[in-house]
Amino acid sequence: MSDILLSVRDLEVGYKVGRRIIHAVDGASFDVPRGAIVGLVGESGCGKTTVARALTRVIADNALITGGQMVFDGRDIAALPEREMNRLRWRDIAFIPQSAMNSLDPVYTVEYQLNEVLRRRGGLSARQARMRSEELFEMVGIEPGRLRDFPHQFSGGMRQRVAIALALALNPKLIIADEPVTALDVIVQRQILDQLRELQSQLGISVILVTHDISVVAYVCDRVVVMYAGRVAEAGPMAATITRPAHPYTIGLRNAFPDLQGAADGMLVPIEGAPPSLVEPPPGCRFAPRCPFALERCRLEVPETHVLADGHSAACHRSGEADMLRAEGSKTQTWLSA
Amino acid sequence: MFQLKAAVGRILQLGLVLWAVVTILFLMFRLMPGNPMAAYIDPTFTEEQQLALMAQFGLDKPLWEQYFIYLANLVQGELGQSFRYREPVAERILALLPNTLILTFTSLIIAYVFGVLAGAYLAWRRGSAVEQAAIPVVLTTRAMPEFWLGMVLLAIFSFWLGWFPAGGTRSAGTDHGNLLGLYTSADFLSHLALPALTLAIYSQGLPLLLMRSNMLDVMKEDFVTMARIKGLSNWTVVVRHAARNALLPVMTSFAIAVGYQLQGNVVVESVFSWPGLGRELVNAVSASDYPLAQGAFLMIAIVVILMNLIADLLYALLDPRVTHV
Amino acid sequence: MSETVIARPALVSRLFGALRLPINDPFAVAGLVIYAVFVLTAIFADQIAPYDPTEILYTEEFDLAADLRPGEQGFVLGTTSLGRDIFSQIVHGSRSALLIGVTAAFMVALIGSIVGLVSGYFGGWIDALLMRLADIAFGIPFLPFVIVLAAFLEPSIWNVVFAMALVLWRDTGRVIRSQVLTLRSRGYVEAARVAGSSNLKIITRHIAPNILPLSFLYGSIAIGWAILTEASISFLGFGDPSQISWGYMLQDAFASQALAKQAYYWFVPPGICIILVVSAGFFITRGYENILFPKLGR
Amino acid sequence: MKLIHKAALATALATLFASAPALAGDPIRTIDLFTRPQAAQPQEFQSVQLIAQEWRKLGLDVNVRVMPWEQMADIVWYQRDKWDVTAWQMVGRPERSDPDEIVYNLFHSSTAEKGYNFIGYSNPEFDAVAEAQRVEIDEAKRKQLVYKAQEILAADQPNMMLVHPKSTFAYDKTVWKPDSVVNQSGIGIRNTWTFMSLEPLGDQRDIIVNSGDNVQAVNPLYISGGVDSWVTELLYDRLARVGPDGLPKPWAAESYEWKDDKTIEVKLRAGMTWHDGKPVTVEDVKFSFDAVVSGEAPMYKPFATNVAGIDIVDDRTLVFHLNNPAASFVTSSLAKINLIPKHVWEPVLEDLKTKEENAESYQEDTPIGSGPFRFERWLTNEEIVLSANKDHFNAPKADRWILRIVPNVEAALGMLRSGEINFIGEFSGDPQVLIDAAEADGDLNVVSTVDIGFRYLAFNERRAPFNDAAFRRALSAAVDRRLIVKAAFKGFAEASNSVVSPALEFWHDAAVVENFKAGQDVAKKILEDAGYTLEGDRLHYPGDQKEEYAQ
Repeated sequence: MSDILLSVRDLEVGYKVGRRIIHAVDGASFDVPRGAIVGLVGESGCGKTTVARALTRVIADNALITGGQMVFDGRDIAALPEREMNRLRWRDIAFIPQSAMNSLDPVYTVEYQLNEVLRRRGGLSARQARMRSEELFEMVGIEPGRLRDFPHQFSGGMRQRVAIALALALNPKLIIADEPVTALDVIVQRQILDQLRELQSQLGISVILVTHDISVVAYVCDRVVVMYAGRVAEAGPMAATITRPAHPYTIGLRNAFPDLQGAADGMLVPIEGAPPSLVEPPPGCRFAPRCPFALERCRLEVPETHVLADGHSAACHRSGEADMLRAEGSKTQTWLSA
Repeated sequence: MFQLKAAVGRILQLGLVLWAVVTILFLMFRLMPGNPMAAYIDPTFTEEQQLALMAQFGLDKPLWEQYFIYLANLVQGELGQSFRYREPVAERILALLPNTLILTFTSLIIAYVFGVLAGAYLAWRRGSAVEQAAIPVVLTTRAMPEFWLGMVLLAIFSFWLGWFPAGGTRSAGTDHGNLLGLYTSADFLSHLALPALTLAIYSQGLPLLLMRSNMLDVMKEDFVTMARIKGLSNWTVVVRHAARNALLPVMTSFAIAVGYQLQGNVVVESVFSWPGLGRELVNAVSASDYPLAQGAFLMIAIVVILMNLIADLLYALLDPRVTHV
Repeated sequence: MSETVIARPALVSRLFGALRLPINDPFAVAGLVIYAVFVLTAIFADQIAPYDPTEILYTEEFDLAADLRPGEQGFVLGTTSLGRDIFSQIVHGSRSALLIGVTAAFMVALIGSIVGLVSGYFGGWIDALLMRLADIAFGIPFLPFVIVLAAFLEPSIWNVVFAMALVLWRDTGRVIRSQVLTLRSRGYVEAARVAGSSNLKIITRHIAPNILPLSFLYGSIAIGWAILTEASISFLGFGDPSQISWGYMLQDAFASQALAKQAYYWFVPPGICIILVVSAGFFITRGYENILFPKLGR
Repeated sequence: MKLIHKAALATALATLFASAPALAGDPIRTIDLFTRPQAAQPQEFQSVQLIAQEWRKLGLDVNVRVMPWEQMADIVWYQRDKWDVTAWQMVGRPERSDPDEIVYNLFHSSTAEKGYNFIGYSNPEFDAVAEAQRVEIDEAKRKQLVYKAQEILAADQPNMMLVHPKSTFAYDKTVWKPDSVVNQSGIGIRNTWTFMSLEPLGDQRDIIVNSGDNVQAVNPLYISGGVDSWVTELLYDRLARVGPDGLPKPWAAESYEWKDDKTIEVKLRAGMTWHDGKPVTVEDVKFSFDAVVSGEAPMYKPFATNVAGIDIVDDRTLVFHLNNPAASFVTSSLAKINLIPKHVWEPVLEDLKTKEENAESYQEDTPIGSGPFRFERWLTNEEIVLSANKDHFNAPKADRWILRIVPNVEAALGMLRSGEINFIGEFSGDPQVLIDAAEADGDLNVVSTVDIGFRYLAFNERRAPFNDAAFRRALSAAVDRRLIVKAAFKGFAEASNSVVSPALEFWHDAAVVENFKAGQDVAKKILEDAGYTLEGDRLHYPGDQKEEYAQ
């Protein structure tokens, strides 16, 4: 049994717009080790949610996976027939949505929705399902008596716990959490993240945490994958990547967020400009138009992925000069003059 | 506390509407030019006979007094006496109401079952050729005059094919015991078929279009996507989640449709010789039988008002977001 | 493509723009074409129809020209049992349909819009009063109401219009009111008010243009309603026999036993005309489906 | 519009030439002509359209006003000086088999103020004749008087008689033996005689009849709708019945005999029983007549007011004493008053005396009569079921008589063809359709019969120019009745010029019809002779007569 639960290689996901296909994910590759929390981070529109949804193979009507592999537990789920893929769903790959309010069916009780998964997908009997539901509620810290309540009767944080309970229901190998705490206030965010972390390590589940908030990644993840304009900019162990980022984008991103741990060592500096249009992406490095360190080469050639250390890689022509980039990149005026 | 206040408000409002409708009715029938009983006073009557007749129906008193007597009688469920049939209006109306209700409900249930299923199907097959072709057809069924449709169906299925009888609720001279025996008999059902079908064809458009557009909205909701991610079967996703949610407003529209249908019955009952309230209203109006027309009108209005109320309640009942606060 | 857009007269495009007509929808276009054909027929009815629709006609042998089949004696769609030309009746029927439809639509849209505007904009007791009136109007069964009116007043197609004006403003009124409530809370209306614009000015400048498409939508639904209602009233025998309408034709046909006579040429064409005109309205409004079938329990 | 222009032009011309010594009077105002809606009365409506078209050719401006019956009745009856011309009809009822009701009530000047002479016709000569025929018991002499009355009316044309319509009925000849159908003169085959004698050919032994109208009441003391009388005539016996030939014959009475012109002796048939098994007695008969005049049955009352007293002679014999001699007594009273059981009605009438309502509002749950059919059940607006009274002295051959309410004419015909009904009791549609259907079907027999009733236009004699008999004659003559018969009635009517129907062969004066000449030229000639002038297109009064009723 390999250490790697999921290995995504050269994934391409496109949206049909008119007669054209616009690639929201254009050759993304990363690994998810077993029992790890992997943060998938980037600005909105970078393709992280598309990746997350591609992993479930439930994508928008006009979206399609045009290339690459997603090897999950030895099988390429990109190539799996729909029937077999459906067997994997929720049993092996579960999902925590951004807004539990909208993703819970308002007309059924929470118990019904748990039951639906446990019985239809997990094959449990009614009695087993009830016991499991109570167990799950206890696991996420909700009083089991509230099983009979409807979604709208829960607070935002509670609903997110319900969503976690739902995701855990069938003991999946992988949970994809798409911005699970974004809609919540900071204190609740922490509680939820703590809980997620605790349950994950307890149960040895792998988690892909999709977020735009690098501080969330820093707070909870083992590894991080930074995406930019449909490609992976940098990937690596959390500590190494956050403390020693090698891609100018990661550096910029780090500057743009307060540290969750409360140890902000400088001003918050936003990255000027906006991500490029995916209709006509820049020919070279996609970050080049906003990058303070961009060279002529960066604008023309697509950068290779350079392995910096064990499991740490970055797609930057200047990754060899990472120390310099970090030093310059931590100065505020570097980003203002760009 | 808030709910109680809302409920009291709703009931007060209902009372106000009822009172207003009753008053409008009274004035409408009483302020008509000419003697209200003109059609029933035989010219050979002497003056005393005419006055006696007027007195019998309380028409000799001043208008305001008639109004209060009318209100007082209504409160006691007394609808007056029919000029034409010389019998209590309430009795006639109660005799005819079941026929009208069963026709209304049968046709609406057919219409709603079909409309909901077809609407869900069309939403599911959005953009397909079937959908493209079906929508204008559905719109066209709403554009047909009901009596025209009824006459055409009558010509085809009764006169031409001879599959169904041409009118009434039962074969001549058959006795099915009580109403339940009648309504469950094959004889009755074959008589019910054509009028119910006519009304159903006319009514299915509303639930169908409503269901379809709701489904399209609901299908975009996150919880439907989630249901797919959960690996639930297509059927479960479409039926248990999308359709169930889309059904909510459709169900409330059912109550409102009952009210509307009751009005539409007026025409279809005449086509199919159906002994119902609508036909009675038309007869009473043509025969200037004001108490009866007034009673039939009031009965229809009460059902309409009640159904509007039920629609509100039903919405609350079916949507847990309203019930479980 | 862009040239044609530019070439379109500014007024027309502005009108279409204001009404937000779904002119990209093929059905809506079909509906507009049907409307256009019927409007033209109505306007030129005297020129198109070979006979006066109520004139009793005779054959060349001085027999009554009754119950002639299509083509016989040169009558395109044949004649009625009373010896009247069916084709001329169809043509003139468009005039009644137009008259009833448009006036009813106008009344329903106008009254409903005014009620909605006043109610939504001024709020307070005026709103409370008008909305209670709307509740009452909702409690009145429409068709029975028209029947009673038609029976009491002299038979006339205006009864239908009158009754619709009295009752059917309620739907338009309620929807427009809630629209006005939304609009009123918008920034620019608030700004205009702070800037000291008069109520009249705010209503006419800022609010009325935004509810115009809704009024138009309810108006076009009312066209269909009016035509169907008139047909029902005629069928029940409360119609106006001196004014030839399609509903009257159907009543005449059924009363004269066109079914038993298998005179399809008599009762099918008016039915088709009604269906065409009414569904044309639906096709046009189809673009507004969401407004057409608002979520209940607002 | 065009007409208004013409009128304006004519007025202008008249003013222009006013100084000239013209003899013309005012132009005649626009004449209002009332008719009921086409939906309710297609033939009437059509006739009026045709007539208006013809009258316009005379230079009259005619405005056809369509109004529902109630409104029309309200004006014509209660505002007797407020109208010009109206379409009207008299329906044929068995008791109208005696000409008295029509001849006297419609035209005698005493009924002009409030009664049936709503046209305000007043002719002393006619009054004398009408009064004389009432009391003349000698049939031959009475016939001469009735002829005389018809001649006076033909000369005066108080009404423009149009037609006696034909009643058309049909039945399934595979169900009922054609020989067993009785065609009652002036009424048609839908009559009590037919229902009693219809003989089934096969398994279907129920007479299933349709009616377009609802049954209002089944009440022997209330004259309600026409359909109701079909039922009451089957449930209740009367002392006499109007026979198939239109003349009264003994029925529950074994015989009756005039003792003098104010006394008639009646012998009751032996062995009759009520539907509840109790015997029919002379007390019941006397009670039936007393009940009618008790004040609880206002509509029947006029038919018995002439009875001064009834003596019971023995248990089968009664003697009726009349206030005045009445030639029509047997038809209009003995054949009209329903026999009702005293044991059922006495307590009811006692109770009603204390109440505001009268017996007309009283509906028995199960009406009890002694007639050829018994009451079984009544479903509101749907059907009435009667079963044959096998104990009756003239027991029906069918098992049941079922009345189905079918408001839709098309459906009625469809039902006849499918067997849902087997006897058309009412057909408001085009009779030709019925005949065509019968031809296509092969199982149906259609029978048309000239009616006692008639259709006419009533002129308001209170208002000029209708007070002028010449003007009325001209208007009447302007329209060839054959046009009405053909165009409005599709041939199912007989042209008329007499209020006494040719169906009443004995009383009908055929000469007044034959001598009637019609045509535009005839009408114009009459007008010219009477001094009416045409100025431009517009007809003017003769002499210097002014228009008194200008709008």
